[in-house]
Amino acid sequence: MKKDYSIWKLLSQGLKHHEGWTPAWRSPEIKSSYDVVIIGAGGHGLATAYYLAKEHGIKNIAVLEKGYLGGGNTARNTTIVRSNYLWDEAAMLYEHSLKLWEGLTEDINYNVMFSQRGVFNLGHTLQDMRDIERRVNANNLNGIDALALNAQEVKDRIPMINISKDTRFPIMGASFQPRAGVARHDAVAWGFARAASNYGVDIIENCEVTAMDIVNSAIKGLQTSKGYISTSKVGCVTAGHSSVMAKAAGIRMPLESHPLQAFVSESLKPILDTVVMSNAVHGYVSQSDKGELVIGAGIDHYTSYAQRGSPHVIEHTAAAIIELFPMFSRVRMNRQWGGIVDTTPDACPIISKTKVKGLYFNCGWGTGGFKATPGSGNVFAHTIAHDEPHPLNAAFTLDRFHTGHLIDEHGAAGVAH
Amino acid sequence: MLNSTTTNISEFSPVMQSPLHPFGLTSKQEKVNDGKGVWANEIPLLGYISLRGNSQNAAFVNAVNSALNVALPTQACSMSYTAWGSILWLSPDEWLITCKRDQRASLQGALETALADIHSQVVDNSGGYTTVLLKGKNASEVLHHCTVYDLNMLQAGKVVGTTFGKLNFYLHQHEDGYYLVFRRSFADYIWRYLERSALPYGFGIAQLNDGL
Amino acid sequence: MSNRISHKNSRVDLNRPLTFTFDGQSYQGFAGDTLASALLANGVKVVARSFKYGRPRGIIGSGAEEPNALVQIDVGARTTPDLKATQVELYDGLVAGRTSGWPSLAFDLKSVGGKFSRFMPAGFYYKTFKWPTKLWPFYEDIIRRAAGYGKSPIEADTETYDHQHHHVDLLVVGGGATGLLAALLAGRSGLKVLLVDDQSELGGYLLSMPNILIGGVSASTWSANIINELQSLPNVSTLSRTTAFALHDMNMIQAVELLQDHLPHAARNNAQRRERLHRIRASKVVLATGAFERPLVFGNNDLPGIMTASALTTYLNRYGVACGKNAVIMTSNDLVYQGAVDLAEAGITVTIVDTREQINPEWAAKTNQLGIKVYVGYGISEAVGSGAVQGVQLVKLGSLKNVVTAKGPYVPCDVLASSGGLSPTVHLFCHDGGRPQWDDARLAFVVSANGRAKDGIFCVGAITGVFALQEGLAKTHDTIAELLTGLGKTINASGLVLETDEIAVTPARRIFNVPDGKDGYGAKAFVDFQNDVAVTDIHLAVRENYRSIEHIKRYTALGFGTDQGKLSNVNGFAIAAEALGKTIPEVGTTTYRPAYTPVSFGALAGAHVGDSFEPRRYTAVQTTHERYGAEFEPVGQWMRPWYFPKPGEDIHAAVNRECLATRNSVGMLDASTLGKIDIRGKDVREFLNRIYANAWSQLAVGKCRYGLMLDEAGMVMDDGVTACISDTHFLMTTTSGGAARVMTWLEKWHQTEWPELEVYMTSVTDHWTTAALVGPKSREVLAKLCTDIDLSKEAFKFMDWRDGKVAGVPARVFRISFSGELAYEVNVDASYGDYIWNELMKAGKEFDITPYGTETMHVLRAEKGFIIVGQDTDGSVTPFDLDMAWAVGMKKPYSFLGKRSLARSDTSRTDRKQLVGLLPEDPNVVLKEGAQLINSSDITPPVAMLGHVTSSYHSAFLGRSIAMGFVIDGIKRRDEEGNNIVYAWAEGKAVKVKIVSYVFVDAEGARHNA
Amino acid sequence: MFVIKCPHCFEAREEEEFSYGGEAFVARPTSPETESEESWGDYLFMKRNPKGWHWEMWGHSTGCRKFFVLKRNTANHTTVGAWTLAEARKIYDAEEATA
Repeated sequence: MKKDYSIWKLLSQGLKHHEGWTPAWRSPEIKSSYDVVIIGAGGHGLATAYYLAKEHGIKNIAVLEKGYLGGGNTARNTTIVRSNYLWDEAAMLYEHSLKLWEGLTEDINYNVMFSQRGVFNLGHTLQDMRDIERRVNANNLNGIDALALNAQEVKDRIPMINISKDTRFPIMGASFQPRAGVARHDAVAWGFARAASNYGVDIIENCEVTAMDIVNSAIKGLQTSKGYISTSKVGCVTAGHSSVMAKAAGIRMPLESHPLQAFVSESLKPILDTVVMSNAVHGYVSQSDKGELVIGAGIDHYTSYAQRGSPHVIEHTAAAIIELFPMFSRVRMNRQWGGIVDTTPDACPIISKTKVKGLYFNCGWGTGGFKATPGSGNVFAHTIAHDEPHPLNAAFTLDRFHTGHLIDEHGAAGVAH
Repeated sequence: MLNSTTTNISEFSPVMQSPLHPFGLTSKQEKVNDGKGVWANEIPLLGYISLRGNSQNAAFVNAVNSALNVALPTQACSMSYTAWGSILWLSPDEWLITCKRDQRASLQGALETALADIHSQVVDNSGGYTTVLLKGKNASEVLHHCTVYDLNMLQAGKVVGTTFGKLNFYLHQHEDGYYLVFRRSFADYIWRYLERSALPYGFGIAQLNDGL
Repeated sequence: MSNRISHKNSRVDLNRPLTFTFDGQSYQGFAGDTLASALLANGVKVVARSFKYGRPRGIIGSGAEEPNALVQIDVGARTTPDLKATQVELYDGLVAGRTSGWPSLAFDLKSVGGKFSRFMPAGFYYKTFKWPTKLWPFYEDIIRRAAGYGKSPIEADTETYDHQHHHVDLLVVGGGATGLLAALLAGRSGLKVLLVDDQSELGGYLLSMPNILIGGVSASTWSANIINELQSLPNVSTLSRTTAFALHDMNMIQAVELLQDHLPHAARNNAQRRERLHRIRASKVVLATGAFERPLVFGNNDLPGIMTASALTTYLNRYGVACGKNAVIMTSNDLVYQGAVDLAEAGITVTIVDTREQINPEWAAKTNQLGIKVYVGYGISEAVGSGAVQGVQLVKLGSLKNVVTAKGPYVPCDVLASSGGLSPTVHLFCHDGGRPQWDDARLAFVVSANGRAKDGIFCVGAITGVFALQEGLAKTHDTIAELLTGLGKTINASGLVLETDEIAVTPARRIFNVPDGKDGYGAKAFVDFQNDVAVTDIHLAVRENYRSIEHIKRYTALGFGTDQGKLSNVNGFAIAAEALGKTIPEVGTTTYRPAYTPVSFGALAGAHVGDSFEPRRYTAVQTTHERYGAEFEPVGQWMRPWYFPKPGEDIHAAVNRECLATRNSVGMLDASTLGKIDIRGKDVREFLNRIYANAWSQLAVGKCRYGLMLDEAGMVMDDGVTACISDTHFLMTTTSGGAARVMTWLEKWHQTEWPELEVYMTSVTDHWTTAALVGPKSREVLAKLCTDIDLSKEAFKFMDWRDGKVAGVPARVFRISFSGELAYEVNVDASYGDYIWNELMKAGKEFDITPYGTETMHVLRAEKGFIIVGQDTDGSVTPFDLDMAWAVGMKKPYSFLGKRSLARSDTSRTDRKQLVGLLPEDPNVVLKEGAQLINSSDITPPVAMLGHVTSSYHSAFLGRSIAMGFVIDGIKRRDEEGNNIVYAWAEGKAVKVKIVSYVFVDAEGARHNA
Repeated sequence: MFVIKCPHCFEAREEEEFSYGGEAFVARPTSPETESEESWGDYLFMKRNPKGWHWEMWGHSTGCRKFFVLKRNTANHTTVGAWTLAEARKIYDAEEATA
């Protein structure tokens, strides 16, 4: 893969009015046949294609995107990256991802601005603190960096935070993962697109899959808005729209698509140099490189594909942020938006074969998909290439919803993503 | 028996406290005047009876009507005012009866007797609720800070269950003001919220006329 | 230097001077000024430095569209960052600061880097700062310091906010000419109308064009007449300083009203809010939101002194500020001419550069009359100046194509304005899914008047692309007539004359980016000022295949500023379209997201902060608990006493004392928060059989039973004791935090699946105060207050309940125990709750009765091996995992909730994690709750985990530590000597622990049966 | 931010008065013990989750506390109506029969 993004290239192009830059990714004509087709050119889909090409030597790959690449949840999240999950299966998967994040800028020669500024998960009740202790200990035993902090230790690291005991949900402490952080969401999609394209992957934008050609429980091809494509392997990575794709394949998924809203403030001078998450009050906040406070809300309770939610959810989250940081009351919301998140009953993803041969699903990331982008793509590529799950995603089957072997981050960790 | 309130109290002097007792409203009350836009006070220690039954069942309705000597409101969101209190429609099979505290036992007894063979539920909930009367020229404005309900739709004789801040309450309007009926444990939140919402208009504790 | 002129229609009161400071300098303005108009009046040109290149920037607009003049207002707890000077109303003593420029506005360090701006095109950071990887935090720190505008306050906000809900027939957004007319026509028909407008006074752009005659009277008279009539209509309300910033599903509009920011500090009222968020549910909405003028894009178009033509006019007419003495106005259309005439009449030298081949003959005549020089067919290729505009270089434009055909003259000036046409303010229309259409004749994204009539949304005025006033008023009349007809009402326009003296408009030139004849190598031409996005950046994005407009926007940051691209978006789309070889509608628009203009977190939160953030629920005994010095623990919404420290005691000392007092004599717990549900009907036993895992068919009247509730996945969701009051009447208790969830759960199953079962449920949680009297002396205490219940061991057994009187109050007494002690739960009408508590305390005095809280309750129940749902369970635990097969009635005929799930292959494994007791080898070590249990003290990650510690305490009664937790296959291991040792890992240490039974005290039950 | 007309209170009320109750008419198997692991798991967890018209349950939490059925388009948040469980069942069954 050519790695031509560098300060030297930038300087030399600067002298030439930047006219020598070539497309970050190719936009080829669609072919009639591919070895593997990935549906969905979000971060996960593009990462899958990249690793299929890079690590599994498959070159004849298409990524189909009904809109523009990176335009779904990749472009609509609060960019938090962490791996401090409770259960082994989840922790190992996210830790695999975090390790990939740590080398991603170099690997794909695109600055994804992965900023390891640490993530605090606040605890507000005695039970929160028990859960934090449990999770931190599990993390440490799994080799994942994590600290349990008391309220004063939180205050020492985040001087702006309000640890008064008189608030409705006093901060009693937090878990802290130093290696966690945030990244530049668009750059992840663009970087993977460029890197995959360099390996020969065809990224086809504005191409909607309209039907799946399934014969004898095996995938034969896809009907798309740009014509029919024959292929024997299809990886479906369509996040909030996974149920729609599953329906096209005649399968049902344990998914519900909900609005997840977020907003950013106007741009401020540096004020918050870490990421603060509170599940109890439903508010997540960090400050972007541009200076905006990036704030995530809880999900709206109803299902929706409309990429918008109800305003009282945003209002509540603004109140939650003020509870944590009373000085932000006069800071102003500049822009709000909504994504569509596909939630599962156990708050863990599905990275799985299906009963249709050659059809694989990677979905159900709920509110936590962004952080998993490289890891998800990496293990999903393995699953598609070998028709067998990677050891790290072996537990994330569809089958668990029948056997009862859930990976209950929901019930157990009580931690939002 | 639990349903009896006629207790011979020789060595004990039981004292009742209403849910808003900690706010000491009695000592703060004053005669309503034009100086403040919002007036409120608790109507303490009423009797509350929860009644459930099928309003499509004529036997049930007849039994209730005869026991209470008033027509059970069966229209959605309707209510009846009676000599002894009121009956609030809460749902097609649920009502809240309010009365003077000393009439609660006899009303409940009458209902239980009349409904003995009819599928229904009669429960004393007197400790569980209270009522606040809200009035003044800015009363509806202040309520619009507290509830999502459209008060334009709240004609007299109507009762609605809706939001108060992040909790719920029942609301009706009668003669001189709004009646806010809510659970005992909500009292602290609701009263403080009301005080805060009323602040810009001026808030006073209204002297109560006797009873409801 | 004062640019203030006395102007007959100015809305500024020259008799009321105000002083204010900006960037440390003191200035004078007048009542009616905005900070921007006052700064311009004082000749302040540079108000900011640009985001990326540190270029000096001045005021461009006059309202919400302003990209440059971001200021910091006020100091201390009231300091507010990033306000637009064009929207800040001036008050006496206002303190404004700059938000960019370091070390000063005059010299910004970034401008040094800005000299190398050619090396910092769009997205340059994606290509660099990558090597070496470990230095990225260092690079990032520099980037962060360079970014950001204003400073967040660092003190808590001392002002307050609230919400107000409105339900109206019609909401009119915008108080300009068409909005006023719409509100009046609708108001006359009797509709309940609310009009909101963001300005300090109604009138909209009429305030900037006071000389136009409407119906023969001046615009200001015309609007004053309408406003008067609106005020006389009881069914019409108006809110000024109120910005509708978001439109949600089914016409829920959020609008924020600024109540105090325009007042001098001394005039602010502490009882009043700073801002109020109005949530307006409107059956119909009329959007009269107007349009913003779009500047033309040309070289050095960001020099201070360059603004939109409408801003130049507004400052003159509304604020009496002449922004220069020698003005050049470049235009593609007729819209600038009236303003130019006004400027000339005010004594300012005006030159017009009209990009069109032909200009409107009527305007030609007027300008000629006033000595205004008009360059026809010319454009400005580049503005010239150092620190401020000093002149412009003209070029002759091609007649058909936007190319340079010849160099034109240089024209000196001290202010430069431009107009590329109008961009309708379609934001609200699009927030919930509406889309604007490109109108090639009007060169604008417009919406049609009734394009969303089915949603109840109607549009009038400039938003529809109707830019002429007379046409706008006429169409407003027609649109409101249509709206009213739909409601069965008729329009009444009597007395309203809607003709104006406007000069008819001639076509505009289709031009966005004025060519400079240098193939893009000329001076930087900015599209988005706030984010320093130049034309070349858009070209670069397209070259690199960021071809979707969303990609272009995101790659360049076009429109991502706090102005949300109000001036820049359409220019950006047009320039992108040209680079892509597409039409503008093919390129499309980006999505419009709330907020239309920024809104404070405080306003969004409203009153839901502090005490009102989430409800706190209290029991009837609260004041007494406080008197006894309780510390409180939130449990769900409830506040429960946690422990009752005596002076000098910490939590451990208090809890040890409370535990011993209870085990050895008597203690008392306020258990009122437990959920209580009264259930009646002939099918109540069957209902409970289905809801609970246990069986309820045989429970006798007068008896109680512990019940375990599962969800459909077989996992424990709640528990509690339920009493049989009669064959058709049960009283269920639930956990404190789970009461509402359980009540809904019961109703849901009854209403949806089992409506045939004759049961009714009513919550009586709040009705009862429950005082749990616990300990060997509890019988003696109760006996002092209760004579009508036979309290003897034989007559009133463990798990019985009785009605009687306690301290003269009717009471229901349950002989149940969550501690393993002899115990009575005394339930009374909560009105008597505080009374009964205090009577029990008095009666127990001789036994040193000790009130205790949740912490002691937890210790006592753990000593007895009782679980707490939510602490010892986590939603992934079955009754069998809890070793509670005794609470599962597998033989019940109806397949109770969760039963089938227990038989799933994973759920039915016998080697799952199971609840056990844990004893640390060292009795003085109290395990950390949340410690992970492992097989060996050798820690080399990854270490296999067996389970975790759920509950752990020092037991004062046993004189040692105890714990409960889950261990894989724990029940088997518990009984296998040699296999029953594990290690608890927490805080970096492994502690040796023995797996034992979870019952530590009185396994045979002698105490509770006493 | 929806307005929902409660079929019991007969009045249009704000979304905040209601709570969402998931897909409507997910019938509990009449004989759970005879269900296969797969069919029981489907009942527990599998959802239609359609993009488009959705029959869903809502509860009028702050009002009459009744569950009812709303037919709502998840793609654009329009609704066609809200009915009591019994009324909705008939319309739903008729719709399913023709689907």
